[in-house]
Amino acid sequence: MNVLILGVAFFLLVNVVAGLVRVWRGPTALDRMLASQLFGTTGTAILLLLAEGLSNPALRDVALVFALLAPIATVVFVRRWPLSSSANGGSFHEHE
Amino acid sequence: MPVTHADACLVWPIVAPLATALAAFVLGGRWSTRLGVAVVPIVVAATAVVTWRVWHHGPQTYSLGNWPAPLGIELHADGLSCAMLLMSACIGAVVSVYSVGYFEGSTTASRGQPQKDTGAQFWPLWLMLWSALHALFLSADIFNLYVTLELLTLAAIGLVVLTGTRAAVEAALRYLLAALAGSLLYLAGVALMYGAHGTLDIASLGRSVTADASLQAALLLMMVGLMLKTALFPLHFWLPPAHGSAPAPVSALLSGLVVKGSFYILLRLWFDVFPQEFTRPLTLLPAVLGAAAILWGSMQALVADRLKMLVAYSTVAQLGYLFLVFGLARPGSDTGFAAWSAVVLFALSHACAKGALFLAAGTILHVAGHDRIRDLPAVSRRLPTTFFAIGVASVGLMGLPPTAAFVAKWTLLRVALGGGHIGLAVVIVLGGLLAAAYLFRVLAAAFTQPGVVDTNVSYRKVPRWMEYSTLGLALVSLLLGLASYPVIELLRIGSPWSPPIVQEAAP
Amino acid sequence: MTPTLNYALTGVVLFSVGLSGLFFCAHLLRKILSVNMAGSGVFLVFVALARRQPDVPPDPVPQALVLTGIVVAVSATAVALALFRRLTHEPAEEPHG
Amino acid sequence: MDSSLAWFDAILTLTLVVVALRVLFAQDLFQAIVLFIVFGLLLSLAWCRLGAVDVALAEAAIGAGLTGALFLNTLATTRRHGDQAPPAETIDRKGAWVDDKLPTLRPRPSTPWTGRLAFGLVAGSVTAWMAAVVVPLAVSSDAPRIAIDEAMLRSGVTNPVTAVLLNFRAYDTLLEVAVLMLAVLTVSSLTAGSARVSKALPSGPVLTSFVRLILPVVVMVAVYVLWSGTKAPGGAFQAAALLGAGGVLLLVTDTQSPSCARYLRRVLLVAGLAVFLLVGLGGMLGAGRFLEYPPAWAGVLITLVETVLTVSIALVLVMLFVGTSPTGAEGSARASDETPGATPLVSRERTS
Repeated sequence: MNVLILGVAFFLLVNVVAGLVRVWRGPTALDRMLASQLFGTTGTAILLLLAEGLSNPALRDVALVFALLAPIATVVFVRRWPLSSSANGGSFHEHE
Repeated sequence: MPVTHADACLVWPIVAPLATALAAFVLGGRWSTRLGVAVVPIVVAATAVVTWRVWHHGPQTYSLGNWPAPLGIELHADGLSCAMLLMSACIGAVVSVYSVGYFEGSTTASRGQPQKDTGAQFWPLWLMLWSALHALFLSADIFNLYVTLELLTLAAIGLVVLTGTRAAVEAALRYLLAALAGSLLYLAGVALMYGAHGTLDIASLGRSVTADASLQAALLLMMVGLMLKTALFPLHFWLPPAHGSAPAPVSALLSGLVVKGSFYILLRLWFDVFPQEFTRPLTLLPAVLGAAAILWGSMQALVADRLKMLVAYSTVAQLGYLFLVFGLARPGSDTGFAAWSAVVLFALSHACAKGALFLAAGTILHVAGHDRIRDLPAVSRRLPTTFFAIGVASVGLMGLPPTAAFVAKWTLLRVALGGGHIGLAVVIVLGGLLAAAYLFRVLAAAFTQPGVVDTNVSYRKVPRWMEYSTLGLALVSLLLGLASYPVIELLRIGSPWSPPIVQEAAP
Repeated sequence: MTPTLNYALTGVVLFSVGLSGLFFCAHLLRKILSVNMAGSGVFLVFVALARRQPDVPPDPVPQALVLTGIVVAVSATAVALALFRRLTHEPAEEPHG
Repeated sequence: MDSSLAWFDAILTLTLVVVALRVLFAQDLFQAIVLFIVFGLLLSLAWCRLGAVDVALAEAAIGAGLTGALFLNTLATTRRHGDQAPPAETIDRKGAWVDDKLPTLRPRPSTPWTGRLAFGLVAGSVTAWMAAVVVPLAVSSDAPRIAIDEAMLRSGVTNPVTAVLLNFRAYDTLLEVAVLMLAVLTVSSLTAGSARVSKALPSGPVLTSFVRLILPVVVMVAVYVLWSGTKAPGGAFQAAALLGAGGVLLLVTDTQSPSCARYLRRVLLVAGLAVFLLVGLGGMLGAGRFLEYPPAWAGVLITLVETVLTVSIALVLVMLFVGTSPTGAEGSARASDETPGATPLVSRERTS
């Protein structure tokens, strides 16, 4: 059972790595921000799996905090960058 | 029946200014000045009590929370801590008195600054800085020292930006980044030492450390970090702008006290924790850099065109002397103690003289609106007391005979010659001559007839206390020379050289 | 490779990368980011070394020290960012809104 | 099981390093900051793997949540109003630390290859040198540590990390709260002179109702984290970071800026440190020592200190966020409050 749980956790981590590509390539700020949102969700899931797999229930609290705080950066983002400019390549001096 | 432990006196130099800082912040306005002045006698008395106890009863240790050392944090006071505390109390008291006048005059939006009550912001920051210094000088725990270092840095940053000028903000950011790099290097050393030895207490580390690779790495990391924080050449780049653009009382505090904090930690670790076989191969590095600092800083001071920058570069030079201790003081030898105590004495003397010089420069800036050295003659007529103070402080900085700096340099010279360090001896002498050269640039102003008195320049009135407190501090630097014998005796208490001497005295 | 070794080595790399970034990166924001990463590296070394014996619970002291360190780091970061903000907004703007 | 965990660790640490490098070298600053937030999340996973759940909580709340928000906020300030030109990397050719030019418009490579080479050499050699020291430490079976088991019985709490933080090494924590205070003093003195008002972005109904929905949950979880801190991972800092993050949410959505009198705000700011100091001094009564708690009272006193600290630190964190905000008062044309120590964002009072 544990092997399965930890295997799934590992798989989710690989997902995070795949999501990093979107942060890396962009091209717009919105893409990057949304991709980082994915990590909040996936991180929560990883933590819940780890809590089971390592039988450390305290990790669930961390998952809770993850889930609650992941939106903070996004909310700050949407409040600070008007959507119009972030959607049309409002990234910071890309070369392309 | 005492209500508390007698060694509880160690707590008060830390807690009194901290608690007052909180009250000053909450009440604000005029109250912050009143509280700031009111706490001065309390802090001075507290440090005096600590010194008195150490003098009569030997080194004092106080377990905070009643948890003894490896588990809890201990405060520890020996002769070195007491000397540093006295220095901090003395300069802090003078700067507090000076600041009352200084910030009263500068609350208005006079020089294009946004109007804000700088005084009300100054006091909480300064009191916290004072508390942080005392916490640092009394701490016996390497992680706690890290926290006090950060406290000290952030308080210093807050004080530097009080003027709000662009130059100050830029200098503060540079200072902050350098300081953060320094404390991270130090913290990395702490991590290695805890990982290897499982304790953070200086005394237990001193007993348990063995010469191994991790300790050597820790020593190097901590050394580089603390040298960066003490602005040892060539890591001094952040100091002149920060010290030159801060308000005058703040510059006095930074040059006189704050840089001594990180130097103190290095001094303590070097002689109390690290075994000799590690420090010996490294002795030349800080000493050579110190010598380079003396020459480079003096050269820069010679060509500076503003008085405050001259004084700031002079600090870079004088800090070089402090680092000679690592080359000259050998643990276990009698000349070792002589060199070690001479350097500490030099630090005390430098703190007073340099503090006085910065305060004087601040008065000139306050009165004339500028501190250009070539225009000083026009100002000197208006501020005879201040220029007299500059003269006295200069004597202290150059190290002319009655001063403590003279005693210190003389001892260092003797040890250097005795140990065959001819190069260092030459630099010690040369540094004194260079100091005389750049300080005479300023002193000449006092004796030069002002060419054309510019009637367009409006001079501001200066509160008397600013001038008198500056002169007082300058005189302390002069009189310290007469008191150098008791200071050296105080330093002997609990120093790395004291145990054999105590054993000799016992039978 | 034990987890301790793995994470301690990562801490070392992060510390070196952050420290080098502090000196080599030109932009101030990146310097501030670098300091934060170097700090995380040190913390990682601290906590990884606290977990060397797998059969006993990890040493709580370094964890407490790291918690203190994180709070100190966020304070210093906030001050650095406020200074940076002041630099980018200075001085043309009128001081009063 | 061990093998999948080993893979997990390997991928996690490798990603950490790659992300760290990319934070330094991504040409786009926004990307660097987003990656920094991701770095915080990954680091939080690493703390969990190392069994440092208290640290993981703090990292998730402070490291990834608040610090990321601080950076994003600051980056937003480098864009001026109506100025769509993004801030470019400013290069200093003379090796100066501070480039005082405003960001240039012309995109240019962030680091020339010589710079990268020097970077690589320095980072590589420091890594090699330190690794040579850390590896023997990490593999040694002899792991000296401070013995706390016996003292735990008298500490008043059962979570060892809380015991170290608020009892055995409470003095560190006291000074650390002072560090936070100093940060607020400095940041608010920087804000005081230059705060400006910008046009606010309209807040849509989705955001508003999201914040209304999530805020009570944040407060509840903060109380839970604080309350459980004495016996399980959690405590004042983690709870305060949560509350502070909630405050930041409230601020940036401008629904209702919490307001309180300047005087009350100051009292709340120092309350944590003041109560801590008073409890510490109280320990000196009756032949005790500074910061000594009578064993019977230790649990109560620690809870008291932690509760007040939570409120103060949360306020501190919100005010630090305010200090990096692009404008004085967010979300309304409110005149900025120029008095020192007052932060326009949290205050309703008008001075002009």
